[in-house]
Amino acid sequence: MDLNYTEEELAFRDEVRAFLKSELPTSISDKVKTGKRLTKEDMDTWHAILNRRGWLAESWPVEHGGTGWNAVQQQIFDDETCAAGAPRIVPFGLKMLAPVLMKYGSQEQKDYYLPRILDGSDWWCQGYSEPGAGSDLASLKTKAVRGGDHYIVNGQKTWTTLGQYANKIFCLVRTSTEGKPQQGISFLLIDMDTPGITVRPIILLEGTHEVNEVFFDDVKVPVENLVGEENMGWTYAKYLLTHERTNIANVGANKVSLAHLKHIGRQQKVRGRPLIEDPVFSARLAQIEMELDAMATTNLRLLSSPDSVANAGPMSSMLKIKGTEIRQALNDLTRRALGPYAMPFVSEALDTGYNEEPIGPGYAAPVSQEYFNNRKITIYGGSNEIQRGIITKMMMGL
Amino acid sequence: MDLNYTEEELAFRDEVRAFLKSELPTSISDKVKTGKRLTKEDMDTWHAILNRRGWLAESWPVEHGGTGWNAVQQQIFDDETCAAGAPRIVPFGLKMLAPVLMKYGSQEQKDYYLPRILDGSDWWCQGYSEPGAGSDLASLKTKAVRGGDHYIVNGQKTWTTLGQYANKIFCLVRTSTEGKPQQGISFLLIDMDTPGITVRPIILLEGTHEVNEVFFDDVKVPVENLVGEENMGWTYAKYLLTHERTNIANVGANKVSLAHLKHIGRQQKVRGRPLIEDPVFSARLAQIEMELDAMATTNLRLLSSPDSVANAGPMSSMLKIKGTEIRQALNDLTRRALGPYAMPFVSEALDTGYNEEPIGPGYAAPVSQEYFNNRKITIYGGSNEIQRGIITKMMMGL
Amino acid sequence: MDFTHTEDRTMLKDMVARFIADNYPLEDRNKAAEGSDGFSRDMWARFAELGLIGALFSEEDGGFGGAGFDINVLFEELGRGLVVEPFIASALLGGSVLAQLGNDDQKALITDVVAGSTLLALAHGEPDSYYDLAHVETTAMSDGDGFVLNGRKAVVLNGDSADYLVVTARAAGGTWDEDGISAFLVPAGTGGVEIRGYPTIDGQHAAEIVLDNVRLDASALLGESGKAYPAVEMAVARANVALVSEAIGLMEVCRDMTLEYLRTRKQFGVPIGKFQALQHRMATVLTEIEQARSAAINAAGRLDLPRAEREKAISSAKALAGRIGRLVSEEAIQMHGGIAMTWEYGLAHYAKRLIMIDHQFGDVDYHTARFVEFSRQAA
Amino acid sequence: MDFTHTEDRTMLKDMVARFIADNYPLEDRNKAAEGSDGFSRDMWARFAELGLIGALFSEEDGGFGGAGFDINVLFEELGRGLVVEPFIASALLGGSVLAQLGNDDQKALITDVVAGSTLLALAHGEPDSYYDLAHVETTAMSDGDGFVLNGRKAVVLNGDSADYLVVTARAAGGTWDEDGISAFLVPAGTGGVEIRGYPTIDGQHAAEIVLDNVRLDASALLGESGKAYPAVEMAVARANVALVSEAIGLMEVCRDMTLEYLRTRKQFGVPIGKFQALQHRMATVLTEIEQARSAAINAAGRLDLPRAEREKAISSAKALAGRIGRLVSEEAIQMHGGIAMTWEYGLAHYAKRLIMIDHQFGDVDYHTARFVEFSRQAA
Repeated sequence: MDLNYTEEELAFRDEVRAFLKSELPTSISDKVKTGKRLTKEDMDTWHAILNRRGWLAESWPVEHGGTGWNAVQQQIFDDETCAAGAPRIVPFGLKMLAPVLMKYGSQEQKDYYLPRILDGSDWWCQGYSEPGAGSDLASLKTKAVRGGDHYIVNGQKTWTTLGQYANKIFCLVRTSTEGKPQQGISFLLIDMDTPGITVRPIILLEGTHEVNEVFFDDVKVPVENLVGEENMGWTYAKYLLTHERTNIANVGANKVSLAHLKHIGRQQKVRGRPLIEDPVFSARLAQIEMELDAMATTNLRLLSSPDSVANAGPMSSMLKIKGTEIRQALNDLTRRALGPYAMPFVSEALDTGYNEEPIGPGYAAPVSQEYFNNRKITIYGGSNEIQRGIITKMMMGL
Repeated sequence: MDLNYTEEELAFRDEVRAFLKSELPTSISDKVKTGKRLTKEDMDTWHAILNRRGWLAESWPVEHGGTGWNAVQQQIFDDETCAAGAPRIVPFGLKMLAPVLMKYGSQEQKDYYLPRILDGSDWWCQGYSEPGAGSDLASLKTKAVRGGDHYIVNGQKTWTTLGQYANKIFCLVRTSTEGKPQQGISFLLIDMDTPGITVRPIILLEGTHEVNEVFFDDVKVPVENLVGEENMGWTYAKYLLTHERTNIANVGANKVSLAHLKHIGRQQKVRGRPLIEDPVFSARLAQIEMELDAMATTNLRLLSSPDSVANAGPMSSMLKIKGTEIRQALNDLTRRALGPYAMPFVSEALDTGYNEEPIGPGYAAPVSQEYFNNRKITIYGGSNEIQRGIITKMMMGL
Repeated sequence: MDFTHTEDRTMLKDMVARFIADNYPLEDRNKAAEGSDGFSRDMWARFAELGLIGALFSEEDGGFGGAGFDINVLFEELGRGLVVEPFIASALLGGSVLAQLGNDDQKALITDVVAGSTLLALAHGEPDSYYDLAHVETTAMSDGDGFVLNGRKAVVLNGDSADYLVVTARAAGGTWDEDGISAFLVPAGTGGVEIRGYPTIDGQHAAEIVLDNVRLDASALLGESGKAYPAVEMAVARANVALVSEAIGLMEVCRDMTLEYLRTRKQFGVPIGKFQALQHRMATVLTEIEQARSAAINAAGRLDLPRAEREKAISSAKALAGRIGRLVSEEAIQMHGGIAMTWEYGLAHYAKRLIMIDHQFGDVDYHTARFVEFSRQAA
Repeated sequence: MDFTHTEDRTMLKDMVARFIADNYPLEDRNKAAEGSDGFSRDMWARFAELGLIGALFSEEDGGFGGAGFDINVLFEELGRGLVVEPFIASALLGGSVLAQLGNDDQKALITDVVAGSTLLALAHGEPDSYYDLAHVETTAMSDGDGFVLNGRKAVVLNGDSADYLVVTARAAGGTWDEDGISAFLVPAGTGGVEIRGYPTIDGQHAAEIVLDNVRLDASALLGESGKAYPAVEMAVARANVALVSEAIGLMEVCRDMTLEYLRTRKQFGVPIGKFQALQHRMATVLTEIEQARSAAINAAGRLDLPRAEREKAISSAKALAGRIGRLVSEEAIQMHGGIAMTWEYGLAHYAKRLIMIDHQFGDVDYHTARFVEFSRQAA
């Protein structure tokens, strides 16, 4: 064991820093740092910059255009990009669909789709959840009926994040009603331009448009868009759920969130003294920092472990739980650090081009809406309840 | 609504105080206040003093020799006796068996047993739990087979508190194996002197003898010792569980425990200043005090409520949960207030007649063992898990 | 001691509950909240007609209630309805200070406040005051017979729709002294008063107010110069009783929606309420709501006790409402899952208000520390 | 960075695990704990033979290990075995101070310590010091060539069986100054040293020590006069790495016993592990244990970093071990139910030790505050 960076790791860190300094547009990083909303163009721009440098697909194997980085390098990259204010890379194509295609896709699918994910030709969104099938994915009802060389898809997906920007969607659809509900599910790739698809926005509790409903009305999908075998989609979806381990804990983002909270704690004054010197506040802050420091090591332990596949299920569930709980604790304490200025909410203040004087301190505007918005992180991606079930079942063998 | 005591209530409080001042032996209250162990004689003495004054059966109706006090009077009595260091009255006869006898017992049983409970002729213990039936009482296996004018009882009870002092035990026994497990249970009164009964001590984690196993080997019990109807014992036991509401939250004892913790907090010094002035400690203490203050009102709300029977189930479960959680929080913080002096454990120091110099401050000796011993309070009397189940089932109607 | 409400209060409660159930659907509330005032003036007039504003003033001040339990009973129902009209700003904050400090001429205004035709707001908190009630940097300088006010006031509840602002300013003493704070009755249109209104995340309205050489007559002063703090503290105590009671109403709605969802929503073929993990968490939620309710009762019932006892009860109730409000809203959202995250479903509006109550007049930690402070004074 | 253990340490771990599994049943442990020393001298000799004491000293000090991860690996296994022999008192507390401050003559003793034939204890904490390491009121007055010690030492781990006490005393400075503390090597039988040994609730032994005009030669002084604090702090840091690692072993046993119980104990006709409420709570326990493990790794791996970084990692690990140790032991007991409350079942002995670790060298709150303090220094 050695917790210190090697010379090579330090050199890599310097390389990442230099890259970020020269290539990350401040117009983008300023927005990220001040909690403003990014446009689609902002996200596309950063995607392209990373791709140009070959640093987009950090967790892909080299043969597909990945970086081939080890766990420590990935963590360094995550730390540095987060600290510099780089946008989060939209994960649906790169981190969710791609691993499935690499393991279960046909050669044609790999050859066609993987490069398009890298070069940004395709913006993928995810068609898993349905109104009646959230954490209980197996009960999904969207149907695909085979007819000659195509499927006819009918049904509805929901919680489709950034679906308004996507030109492609990967879907779990029901191709058979026989056997257990997990059987009979297939994994389909669908063009969003296909006739019969309608996207409707869902407005979230703070008034933002981030997720969508997607309706399928006799949508014709070529059979070559089936991934793997028919009725085996559950296996592929589960593979992703239990084996997608890269940065599930969001260590870098949590570190930035902590640093930001400390900054706010130094600015906010209580009876003329910085809030961060208040013993109860500082204790709460320290508790989160200690948890985060431990979680960062848990994350690296998991990613570096040779027997990681065996542990991937419970360990990545633990990291999902802990990472989201830490983030929510940070959001909560940040909200509380603001005092009465947590209340004002001028939504336009978060959009590009808003130039009026802020209400209260400049860092206040996005805080409460982030607190509310991030209630989602313990719900989506397999709710924390689902993760707890996975952990005990695997550890207890019941 | 009025949260202030009336003149009459204040007069009653003074009366209780005067009684305690003149009648409660300091040899007993000193032990209670310093956390020493009480002997059987101590408990008998106090029982007799209360009975002489007519204040033993606070929750009994007047016609059976109870006080007829209303909820506020009961709470005043509880507060004052606890504050004065009076021992807890052993509840098995007075508070557990007596209500069942009053509601379901025969006239003969009432006439015979109730006076003997009051005058201390009988020390009752409880025979509910079995090695395979704790929270899941319905699965109990101790059998009573009818033969002429008696039952023959075989089986084993466990967790029999203070069974070593008892001359009587009330038992749930299986008289039929037909129907649901809840059916076929009967409620029997058994003399501990009956041949075939063996009592074996269970030593608890801090080394004390407080509970027992009771073995029944062909024990002959007259049929007139059956309470109510055969196979209806579950109803009687449940009646007790959901309707015994007097002081389920242990408000008075919790108040004393809080006061004691404050006393310790003022004595303990951290860098020369009283621990109670430490902001984090004082916040923890305040949190408990605020919870306790709210719970005391919840308790009086429940006891004063005219529609109390409808709410008795969920509300008394809530009070059981909250009362035990507050007590455990007090025990935990008290343990922590001691610092390193929470570690020494000279068990003899808690017995009558120990005269050596204490290790560390005089209040230290019983603290850690009380913390560990009181882990039981969330387990027994229907574990807090069972209580949570009761609450949701009643509130959700599922 | 007595733990039942008087008949009058029970009738008030039932009447308000019925009126809100019949006339205050969530869609209308949200529409009103998004309007320019942040509430409906029409609805305000109807509330006034029903006597709900008067219920918050004592008879001698021109109302017919005003006790702690009047506030308690009324605000539980306002909470259930997620009512956005300015009861707290006009009647409890501005109104309480006016009623305590005003002379007969000034108090004449209360009739219009009770009638709903005049709105008050309390401009007290400042950009740097956090939750500290004694922190006042705004200055009141004597100027001939009158005064000149300079300073800034922050997050003034309904400050953008008030006809009169009750403004506090320091006549003497240091930034954190209780002594030396004066209160003034200031018509909103007074020269030098700049009001910037804005929405809050829970659908209320508030304002930042700049006081730039605001010249006032001597008649604007409320009570004695420099002696306004006790009245402000009492007004805030009354507002806190309202907030913790409102929180109970909000929690009850969150609870009921969640119980209903658990009963009806199916997953893996059974109602999710059958899942024991959710059952046990729901039991905790239900238990804690009863704790918050008892703390609110304690605060309402101790409003007339001496200061330390009163403020301990207030801080206790507000700390519990903060902690439990967060628990209830977060658990309600989590147990619902995604649907609770949407604007449309409704739950979130209750949750947002519940969380934001923690930011009005002090959060859990502030009130826990304050409880400790007053415990020392009481000891 | 590298997250795998060296082959040597993996071998050490396996060897200790095997030895304890074969030779250290709980009944024997409890019997030893109840004996007059609170541990088995025979077992101590066997541990010494296996090289386990030497594993805690560096090669230059006469051992063959001594790094943070040596402590980490060894104590996880000692924790699993609930070992009561005086590794911490003799090797890590007394031994570390001696190794850091002793001259060659004094350090010669380490050979006997490693061989198990000599026992050390660190008499540092005092009746009023709580967890504050710099709080030393015991005085060391110069007396000709030597010194005279007066004062009291509290809860000295294994102080009643030590052959030599490493005693700290103040040569200069005020009660809470780090500077001015000296350390002395004092044979247990020295005149004026009164030792009162007693059991602790977790089956250890400790002692209250009175120093009444204890006269020492100049040769008893360890290192420079008044400069012992850094060595004490480092020794305690090493002891804390041991404690948090031991806690991991203890938690693993609590976890395994509980998982096994959940699998096999039936209620309402099914294994109680099928109850979702218990499953979810168990998942939390398992998750938190991994947090504690990572924090222990961080502490072990940062033992050689500059002071502020080292102490932050130590406090972080100790705070987490305190919080999580309590969670694990309380949940293990609660999920077992009554059986866990008994002496006989065994679980409680692990739980008692786990809780008492919070009382050695600082609990959750102490270390949280200390983390804040060193964060400020590091910033």
